Order: sequence, then C-alpha cells, then structure tokens
Amino acid sequence: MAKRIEDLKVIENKRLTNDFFILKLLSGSKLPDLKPGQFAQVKVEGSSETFLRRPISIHDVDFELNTFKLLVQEVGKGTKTLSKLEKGSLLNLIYPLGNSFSLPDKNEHILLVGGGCGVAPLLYLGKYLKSNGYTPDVLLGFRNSERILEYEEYLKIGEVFLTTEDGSSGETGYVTNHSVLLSRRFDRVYCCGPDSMMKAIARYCNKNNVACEVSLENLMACGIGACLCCVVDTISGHRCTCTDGPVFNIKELKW
Amino acid sequence: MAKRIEDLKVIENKRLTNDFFILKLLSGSKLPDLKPGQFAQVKVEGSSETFLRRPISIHDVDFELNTFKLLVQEVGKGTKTLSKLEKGSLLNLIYPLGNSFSLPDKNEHILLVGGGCGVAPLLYLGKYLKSNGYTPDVLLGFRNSERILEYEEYLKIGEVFLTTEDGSSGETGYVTNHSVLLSRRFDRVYCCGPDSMMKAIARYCNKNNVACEVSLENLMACGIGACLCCVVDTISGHRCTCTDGPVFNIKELKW
Amino acid sequence: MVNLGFSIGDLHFKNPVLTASGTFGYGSEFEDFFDISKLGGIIVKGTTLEPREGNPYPRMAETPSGMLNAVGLQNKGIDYFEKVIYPKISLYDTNVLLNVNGSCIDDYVAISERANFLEKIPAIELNISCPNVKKGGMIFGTNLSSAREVTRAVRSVCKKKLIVKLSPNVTNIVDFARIVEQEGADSISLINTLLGMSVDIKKMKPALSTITGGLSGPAVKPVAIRMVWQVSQAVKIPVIGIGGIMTADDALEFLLAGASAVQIGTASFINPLSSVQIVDGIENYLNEKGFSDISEIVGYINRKA
Amino acid sequence: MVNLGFSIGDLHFKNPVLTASGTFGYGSEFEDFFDISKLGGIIVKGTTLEPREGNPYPRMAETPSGMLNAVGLQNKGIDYFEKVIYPKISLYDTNVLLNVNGSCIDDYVAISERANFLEKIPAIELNISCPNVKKGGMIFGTNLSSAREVTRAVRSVCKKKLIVKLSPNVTNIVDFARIVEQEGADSISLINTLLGMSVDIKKMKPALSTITGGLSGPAVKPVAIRMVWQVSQAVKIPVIGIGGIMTADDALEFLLAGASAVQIGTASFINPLSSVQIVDGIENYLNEKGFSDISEIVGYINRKA
Ligand SMILES: Cc1cc2nc3c(=O)[nH]c(=O)nc-3n(C[C@H](O)[C@H](O)[C@H](O)COP(=O)(O)OP(=O)(O)OC[C@H]3O[C@@H](n4cnc5c(N)ncnc54)[C@H](O)[C@@H]3O)c2cc1C
Ligand SMILES: Cc1cc2nc3c(=O)[nH]c(=O)nc-3n(C[C@H](O)[C@H](O)[C@H](O)COP(=O)(O)OP(=O)(O)OC[C@H]3O[C@@H](n4cnc5c(N)ncnc54)[C@H](O)[C@@H]3O)c2cc1C
Ligand SMILES: Cc1cc2nc3c(=O)[nH]c(=O)nc-3n(C[C@H](O)[C@H](O)[C@H](O)COP(=O)(O)O)c2cc1C
Ligand SMILES: Cc1cc2nc3c(=O)[nH]c(=O)nc-3n(C[C@H](O)[C@H](O)[C@H](O)COP(=O)(O)O)c2cc1C
Ligand code: FES
Ligand code: FES
Repeated sequence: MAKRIEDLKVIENKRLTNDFFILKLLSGSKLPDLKPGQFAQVKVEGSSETFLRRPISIHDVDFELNTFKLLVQEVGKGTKTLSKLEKGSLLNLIYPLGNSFSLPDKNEHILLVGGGCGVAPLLYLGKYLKSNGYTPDVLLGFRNSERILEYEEYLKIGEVFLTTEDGSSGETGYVTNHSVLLSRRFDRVYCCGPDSMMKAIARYCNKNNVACEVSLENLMACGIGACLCCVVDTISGHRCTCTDGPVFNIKELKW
Repeated sequence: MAKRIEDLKVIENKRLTNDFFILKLLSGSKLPDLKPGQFAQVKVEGSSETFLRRPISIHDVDFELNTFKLLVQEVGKGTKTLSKLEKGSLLNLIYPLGNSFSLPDKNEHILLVGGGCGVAPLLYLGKYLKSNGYTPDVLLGFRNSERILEYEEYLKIGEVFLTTEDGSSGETGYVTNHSVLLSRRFDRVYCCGPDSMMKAIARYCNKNNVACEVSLENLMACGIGACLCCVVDTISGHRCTCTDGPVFNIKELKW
Repeated sequence: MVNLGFSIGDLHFKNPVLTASGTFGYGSEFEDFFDISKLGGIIVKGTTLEPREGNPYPRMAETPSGMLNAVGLQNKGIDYFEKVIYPKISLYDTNVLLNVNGSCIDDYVAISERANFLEKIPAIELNISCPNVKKGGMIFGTNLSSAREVTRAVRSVCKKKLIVKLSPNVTNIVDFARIVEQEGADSISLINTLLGMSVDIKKMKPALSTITGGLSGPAVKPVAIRMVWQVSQAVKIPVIGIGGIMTADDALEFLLAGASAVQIGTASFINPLSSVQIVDGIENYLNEKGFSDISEIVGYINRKA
Repeated sequence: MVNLGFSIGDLHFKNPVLTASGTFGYGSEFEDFFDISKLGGIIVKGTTLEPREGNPYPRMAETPSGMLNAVGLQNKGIDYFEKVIYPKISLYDTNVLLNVNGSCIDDYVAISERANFLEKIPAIELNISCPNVKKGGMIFGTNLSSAREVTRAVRSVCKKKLIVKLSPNVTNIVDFARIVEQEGADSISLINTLLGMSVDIKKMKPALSTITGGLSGPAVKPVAIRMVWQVSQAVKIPVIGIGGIMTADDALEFLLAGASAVQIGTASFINPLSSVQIVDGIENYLNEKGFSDISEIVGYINRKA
C-alpha cells in the first residue's frame, strides 16, 4: 500500500491513565489499507527538542469514518507535546509504515500477549482476527490495576487474562507467570511489549513449539527504510525494524 | 530597578491589523517600576526555530491591576508563535530591561514621532508625560490607513498628526514630510520607528536644534549586557543597546 | 522561466538539488511521495566492494536540531547493487550517482573501476569522510597525503565525473579542497557529518554502540556554510553544499555562499518531500528576486565584497 | 549530603559549575537573578591588555539550536578591569577567573603577569581559541607549535593555576591537549566556539559583519562531548567541558564522558538562572543514583568499557 504524508485532524484526545492517552485522527480522504502491526511516523510540531518524527502504532481503525486511533504513552518530550494536542488541531503523519502480523492458519488457537504500551497494536490485530473468524485469547500484563488499559475493548475480542505485578488485578506477576500459558495449548502467539517480556514469551513459545510473532520497538530516524538506523540482528543479518518489521517471527531473531 | 524573570499570564491577545497584535499580561505580584522606553526579553516556547528570546517594548502599563501590554508585529517565526498565544497561557519574560526616555524640562513643547511598530514604546511614554503635566503632540506615520495602530489611544495624550505613504489618511508621505514639523516649534522630540525614519528625524532635529531621543532596535542575544552582541556606534565607542539603550540621545550616535 | 540547471564539466543536472548519500536509500523508498525524476540527481547509499553489516545497534541518537548516526556503511555490496538496484534505478530520468567507499585505496579503485561499466551512472562521489568505520573513511579525509593518494588512484581509473566528498573534521578544509582539485576531481561535495557523541544519562553509557558518530541536520548548517564559502573561493571546480538543509531558504544560503548545487540529507527523514519542495522554493526565490539563471546567485555574497 | 566539589591541583571549587567567558559579563549582570556565590566559579569576559572595541555590528545571528557571535573580544582592557571590575568582583564568595587574550605571545605574557598581582584571582584561562579576531586567538589554538609556544611562555610567568581553553576547529584535539599538558597547564577547558557562518538571504549578504563567527549553543553539544571524551582519556589534568549545556542533563553528559567540571555559556542568555539550576540538578541526579561524590561519575562511561 502506498505510503502517504498527510495532515490528519485530531478529533479526540482522551486521557486513559496518568501517562497514557489516545489520539483519534480523522483523514480528509479515504484511509489506505492499514494492516494490524503497522505504524505511523508522527511529526511533533512546536517542540524545540524533538527533531525527528516519533513512531507510533496504529491502535484501532474505523474505515467507514476514515478515522484511526493512536494509543500513546507519555515518556519524554515528544509524547508530552502530543498529549497536549487540542481537538481540532492537525497532526502530520507518514503512514502506513512497516509490515504487519501474518494471518494465522485456519482453526489455530491464538493468544495475544501485551504489556504496558505494547497493547497498542494488539487491539486492531484482535479486532481484525475477530472479523476474520478467529476468537483469540488475550493476555495482558500491567504494573498495577490503575494502569490497566482498555480492558473493555479487549473483552470484545475474546477471553481476557490479566496479570499485575502487584496482584491488584488478575494474577500476580508478569504475563509469563500466568496460569493460562500452562492450562491451554496455543498454536500461535502475537506479542508486543517491553523487550524483556517479548523475550520471555519467545522462550515460552520456542520451548512449547508455538509459532510466535513479536512487534519490536526501535530507535528510528526515517521509518521508511532510508537511513538504516533501526536495525535488529536477525539470522539473515541486520534488518530494518521499519520495513522488514516491526513484526518479526521469533525464529528470525537472534534472541 | 531589579530585573526579574517571571511567568506572566496572557489575559488578552488582540489582533489589531493583519500583522499587529497586542498581548496583555498579568503579573502574579506587584509590578516593578516600569519606565517608558524599557523592554522585556520574551521567551518563545514551543517554536523549534527560535532559540533566543525576543526583545519587545513595554507598550502600556496598568500598575493598579499589575498588567501591561506588548504591541507586536508579526515579522518572523518568533512573533508568529506569539501571535497564536491563547488567553490563559503563560509567557516567560525577563524585565524590565534597558534605560528609558529622559524626562523633559518644564514647559518644553514635546513631539512624539512613531512609525509602524515603532509606536509601541510611545504610548506608555505619552501617557507618562501626560500624567506628569505635559501635553505632547504626536506624529504618527503608517503605510496606509488600514495599518494605523491605536489612533484613539494617542488622542488621549495630545494632538495627533498622521501621515500615510499612500495618502489614504492624514498627509501623504513620510512623517518627515508632515507640515507640523514646519508650522510648530518643538523643544524635544522622542522618536521610535524604522532606522531610516529615525535618521531623518535626527537630521531635522539637528538642523533645528531640537533635543531628540530615539529608541533603537538591534539584534540581541541576552538583553542584559552580558553578551555584547547588540552594540551601536556612539561617539564614545561601542555601546550596548540593551543596557546603555535602547534610548539614545541623537547627539551620542554616529549618525 | 528561470534556468535552474548546473553542470559539472559536460555533465548537466536539470536543477541544483540532489539527495545526499545514505539518506535517500535507492530512491525507491521515496517513490510513493513524489516523482524522483524531478530532482537534479540522487546519490545512492554508500557502497562498498563486499556486503557490509554496519555497526551494532544502537546506531542513532537524536540531538538538538540534529542527529548522530553510526550506521557504518551497511550495504549489500557492489555485486548486489549492479544486479538488483542498478536496473531499477537507471530508469529514473535524473542523474544517479554512486557513493563509493573502501577500507583501503585498492578497494576504492576496484569499486570505481566497476562503476565505469555502469553506463547510466554519470559520476561517482568518493566518500573519504565517513566517520563510522574503523578502517578507511574519514581517515582518508583528515590526512592530506591520504586524501591526495586516494583521489589520484581513483582518478587514474575513473572514467566518470569524479566528485570528492570532504570531511569537516579538519583544521583547514581549504587544503583538502585544493589537493583533490589538483588530483583531478571534477567537483567537491561537503560536508559529511561532524564527529560527535551523546551520552544516555539514565543508562550511564554512550548513546551509540560505537560511542562516537556522525552529526547531521540543521545543527551543522553554520559550519557547512562556512566551509562551502571557504572552499568555493579556493577552487575552480563546482562545489556542492551539504549540511542541515531543511528548506529552500537553507539551500539558498549555501548557493549565495558559493555552492553550485546542494544535497539534501537528514531533512528527507523528517519531510520526505523536502528535496522536491526545495527545487520549487529556489525557483520562486529567483523569480521574486528577478534572476533568470541560478548561476547568477552562486557566490553572490562575494561579488560585492 | 553529596560532595559536589572538585579541584584543580590545590585550588578547590565548591561545585563543578562555572560560567563561560564572554557569556556572563562580570557577574553583576546576573545579580538580580540569583546569588552568584552559589556557583563553582565565574570566568569573566575575555580581557586584553588594551581596551578593544570589537567587531562592527551585526555581530550576532541566530541559528538552529544555537547562535553565531562575532563580538571579537570587546573589553575595556586590563587596567580598567583592575581598577573598576576587580574590586567589585573579588567580593563574590566563589572563584573568579580571568580569561586572558592577546594578539601575540608578548601580550598573553604581559596580561598573565598582571594577573599575578590580582590576589583574589586564583586561576587564569588562556583563550587560544577565539575565532573572531584577526590576529591571535584561534590561530594559536589551531597550530600545534603556536599552542606549545604560548602555553610555555605564559606558564613561565604565571603564578596562578593555568587553564588552557582549546579550539574545536582542529583535526585532532588530543594533540593539542597533550601539548598544553606537557607545557604545564593545570587544566584544559573545551570547547570554544565552532567556526560557522550564516547568510541573510533577504539582503543577500553574510549575517555577520565579519562573515564568519563562532557557533555556540546546543547545536555544538555533540561535538563538545566527543572532544571532552577524547581529551579526558588522553590527559591526566582535569578537563572542563563547555558547549551547549542548557540543563543539568546536558552537564551530566559531559561529566559522564570525562569532564571534571563544566562551564555554562549561551544558556545564560536564554535562562539567566540556568547555571545555578544546573548545580541543583547535578546534586539531585547524584542523590537519585545513590552517589555521594561527584568524582564517582566523572568519566563513568569509560569505566565499564
Ligand atoms: C514501530 C514502533 C511502534 C511504536 N508504537 C508505539 C505506540 O503505539 N505507543 C507508544 O506510546 N509508543 C510507541 N512506540 C514508542 C515511541 O516511539 C516512543 O516512546 C517515542 O518515540 C518516545 O518519544 P518521546 O519524545 O516522548 O521520548 P524521548 O524524550 O525521545 O525519549 C524518552 C525515552 O524513550 C525512549 N525512546 C525514544 N524513542 C524511542 C523509540 N522509537 N522506541 C523506543 N524507545 C524510545 C528513549 O530512549 C528515552 O529513554 C513505538 C515505537 C516503534 C519503533
Ligand atoms: C529594544 C527593542 C524593542 C523592540 N520592541 C518591539 C515591539 O515593541 N514590538 C515589536 O513588534 N517588535 C519590537 N522589536 C523588534 C522585535 O524584537 C523583532 O521584530 C523580533 O525579535 C523578530 O522576531 P521573529 O522571530 O518574529 O523574527 P525572525 O524570524 O527572527 O526575523 C524576521 C526579521 O526580523 C528581523 N529581526 C529579528 N530580530 C530583530 C531584532 N531584535 N530587532 C530588529 N529586527 C529584528 C530579522 O533580521 C528578520 O529580517 C524590538 C526590538 C528591540 C531591540
Ligand atoms: C543515516 C545517515 C547515513 C549516511 N550515510 C552516508 C554514506 O553512506 N555516504 C556518505 O558519503 N555520506 C553519508 N551520510 C552523510 C550525508 O550524506 C550528509 O553528508 C550529512 O548527513 C550532512 O547532511 P545533512 O545535514 O543534510 O544530513 C549519511 C548521513 C546519515 C544521517
Ligand atoms: C557572545 C559570546 C562571547 C564569547 N566571548 C568569549 C571570550 O571572550 N573568551 C572566551 O574564551 N570564550 C568566549 N566565548 C565562548 C564561550 O565561553 C564558550 O566557550 C562557547 O560559547 C561554547 O559554550 P556554550 O555553547 O555553552 O555557549 C563567547 C561566546 C559567546 C556566545
Ligand atoms: S528508521 Fe530509517 S531505515 Fe528504519
Ligand atoms: S543583547 Fe547581550 S549585551 Fe545587549
């Protein structure tokens, strides 16, 4: 699908938690064919400290209304500026970028695993799978109950399992400690979250011979394969997270 | 008077013409003793292209309400960002800076001459003179009648004479062409405007032996005498516009 | 209609805006955004004889008005270029230039010889200024006799136009410019990146895997303009200005200072359209100022001095 | 309580934050904003034997994340300094350092001798890196034998601690650092400004009266950190880092890279409080990270390498 550069209108800026918010964007024209796992390069205007664009995943899409959402965690200067965007203002995006999660085989039992801001690409993926006839299980991990993101949305996709580090909701610990990983057998896992979490899930999948794709984060300058800054070590050498990824099969990664 | 660095609240942002606007600022504490001719160094936030502060004159002061105004012309990146400031936002200023116009002797006949954004410091000066018992004449020059700034305000100070370059209001031409310069005899002229205008007025004053002070603009980095970037050539060598000025007696200048 | 064209010897460019090596991929990355053929030229990724993996991640750090990179010439080598890239890229209706790199003089010579066979490549840019490789690169560009040797060796085999790309990490850039001109370079491009560094204070370690990297973007623009101004007065061959050009206004600063053309680098990451917008912006400026030929403004600031 | 102090030989500074010469006037300009004595030290304006008018206006241009200046050492000379400035400035409860400048070695020597009599000035900073004067300045700082000569000559008369301030406009900064260390410098400060240039495209002429000027501000920070890192590993004397430091985070990058102290320059123009806020910020960082002495983080990034 052709990449485009476009000023989108912010039609909603909703605070979810202390540090997470959702931007809902409206395109002036028909949306391109956005696939789950893809991302946008977001220009942060009016911030003297952010020179480069910021990569943010497509969180949810409404093709009828030509809107989509970004779920953003406020971690630094750029995301802070984004958090202050007012309704009606314009946001310049280059999108859609990157590859996407590959579709499962028929009848596969699927698990989506997300942690923290890693849940961002999973909502759209889940809805996409659902609309293609799958009913994935969803396993989400957060630090504590106050940091749980969009629980209700995930309930629409399938059964949702929770962990919190402090045990304030769901099972206590990390996602990899959740009992569902032992009690059920999955054919395929899609995972996005902190590196440590993805690596732990990858170990689980390798051990149990489960197909697994992860969505990587990486420092990016261009987001379109031009700068070669965003490489990840794969069995076939350095590959670009922005074009060969962000979704990688764990078998390709040197983890 | 001690300089201070302060976040002031924008309580009004009023567009006057296509490219001029007025910011009204509220201080959280008692205003310092602001003198006519002084200026502030304004920090332009959220503009990746303005690194340094921007010097802007004190345009009008209300000591009772602890407010003062800046009259700003949108000429570039910084002033453009300022023009978009919303009511309620904060603006960081270092002020008051610079010297001020010197008070006239008793019974002197005074003329204020301003052109374009050079009218900025003259309003406060006029009001100040008025409250000290003077009734200065005011001569203002603009490109055309649509660019006339705050005419009513100046009427409160004294008699107002106008020139426009295209003759759409007042006499046609530059301020130096105005007949009042021939028909009346002034003891003292205060002038602020484009360099070419101030130089022409200086010639008139020198020729007619009229005391004259001008307020200079200059590129400034610090505004407090620390960088020595803002020099002007005077008979006693390089002097700083920000501390020895911005007001200079034309006799000091090498014009 | 103003004339935007410029030439290196008998090689004509339709306008003075090229894209800088390593920042524009092979052009195809930008095809979705605009018609590449509108550019004066594109300079492809730094290419070496053998495929290279480049440096370990992290290779990038954002800095005030700029970025550091330590890509380290990752590329698939000249064979791959010839087989896979060249057929596609030679379809563009603009000048496609090869940026050649090596660890030693023999490498540079070998790859330049290979370039001779690539009919649609009218010129090569000799990169003696890459700060991100352990061998070669900037070492050639920061030592006068090495710069002379490598230019001479490549010139003796190269049948294309030869542009030499200089490193700004030197005391006297003019010395380097004069030497490569003496050795037969047809044009000089500058600047490559400034050697810089950034520290991650949270992790308490260097931001880049290689510790130091190359600084690019608007931050370096004043240094680049200064060097272009110095060099363009010292040599007779055309100078191509590079460094922090984001807008037509930036490009015009370089042209007025003496550059015959410019290259757009980091800007393409932030605004993929910047190069083509700069072409238009330069044309507008010439129209507004009443010039009919781009050459009238090249080095303009020196004319009245 | 963490210890923020550092020393050059037996000269103690209460904290590692000094203000850079030419950017802090004589301190009095900042008295309205905070208590100057809270700083580790202040380095006064570049001073010469004779009064100087500096360069013609315009002397300043804003650049992306930085500025160019071409002040050219305007100052009222050492006599005036001694009579008018010194009595006031020696009342500050912090180290006040003199930044000494000259057109030739004799000048540097003469002014250093004069400084010997100024009891309250514990150290001088030898500026061999001013890019804005026709004679002297950067010429000494970009030529190894001149750098050696002037350092040797000044060292032979100077009874104060001697800090030599290096120019970044060189191919190999380490060579200069080693030479001034050999010649007896007690400390090295770097960087002075990068030589840069800007063009006013509306007026079609250089933005500065001197055409080129000195680039400072955040734009130069990556180059400065890189040089501090290189130099601090090559010499044994303390290195003072300068260049684009706006916040405590910036200062910490320099300290982690190997600087024993830092100087705050251009930042004071934008935020007059920056220097004193940086003192607090460094203290907070040490507390958060659990260090008790600033020396524990100096050059930290090299320890694990
Ligand atoms: C393909 C992709 C998709 C992403 N999707 C999302 C998303 O949907 N929602 C979301 O909140 N975040 C997402 N991120 C991460 C997001 O890009 C960073 O959090 C953001 O760039 C930080 O910008 P900042 O200016 O706020 O932080 P900065 O001030 O630049 O940095 C703050 C901290 O964030 C780290 N950081 C900066 N950039 C990145 C980056 N590109 N990747 C990882 N860490 C970084 C820095 O090292 C630093 O520690 C994604 C990243 C990638 C590569
Ligand atoms: C003491 C003093 C008082 C001033 N008072 C006022 C005032 O009350 N109202 C007002 O509108 N303006 C005033 N100015 C001018 C104002 O500072 C500039 O217009 C402003 O800094 C331009 O900023 P910018 O980012 O919009 O323009 P830029 O994008 O920086 O530049 C646009 C154009 O303005 C010119 N310019 C930039 N800075 C200055 C400067 N400091 N002085 C003169 N020209 C400059 C540039 O050369 C350029 O041509 C004053 C200047 C001084 C020195
Ligand atoms: C990510 C990146 C990769 C680069 N790779 C190369 C290269 O392979 N060969 C080369 O000659 N220059 C390379 N450069 C330098 C650029 O071509 C250019 O000289 C430099 O970035 C300054 O221009 P800019 O500020 O417009 O980016 C690279 C620069 C960047 C940022
Ligand atoms: C306006 C100005 C004047 C300066 N004058 C001097 C000087 O007289 N002597 C000197 O050694 N350095 C001088 N410098 C250089 C600074 O001390 C400092 O080395 C440089 O600005 C880099 O630091 P910064 O980026 O924090 O400003 C001057 C810098 C500026 C901006
Ligand atoms: S971010 Fe530039 S290649 Fe991936
Ligand atoms: S602006 Fe710095 S001394 Fe006047």
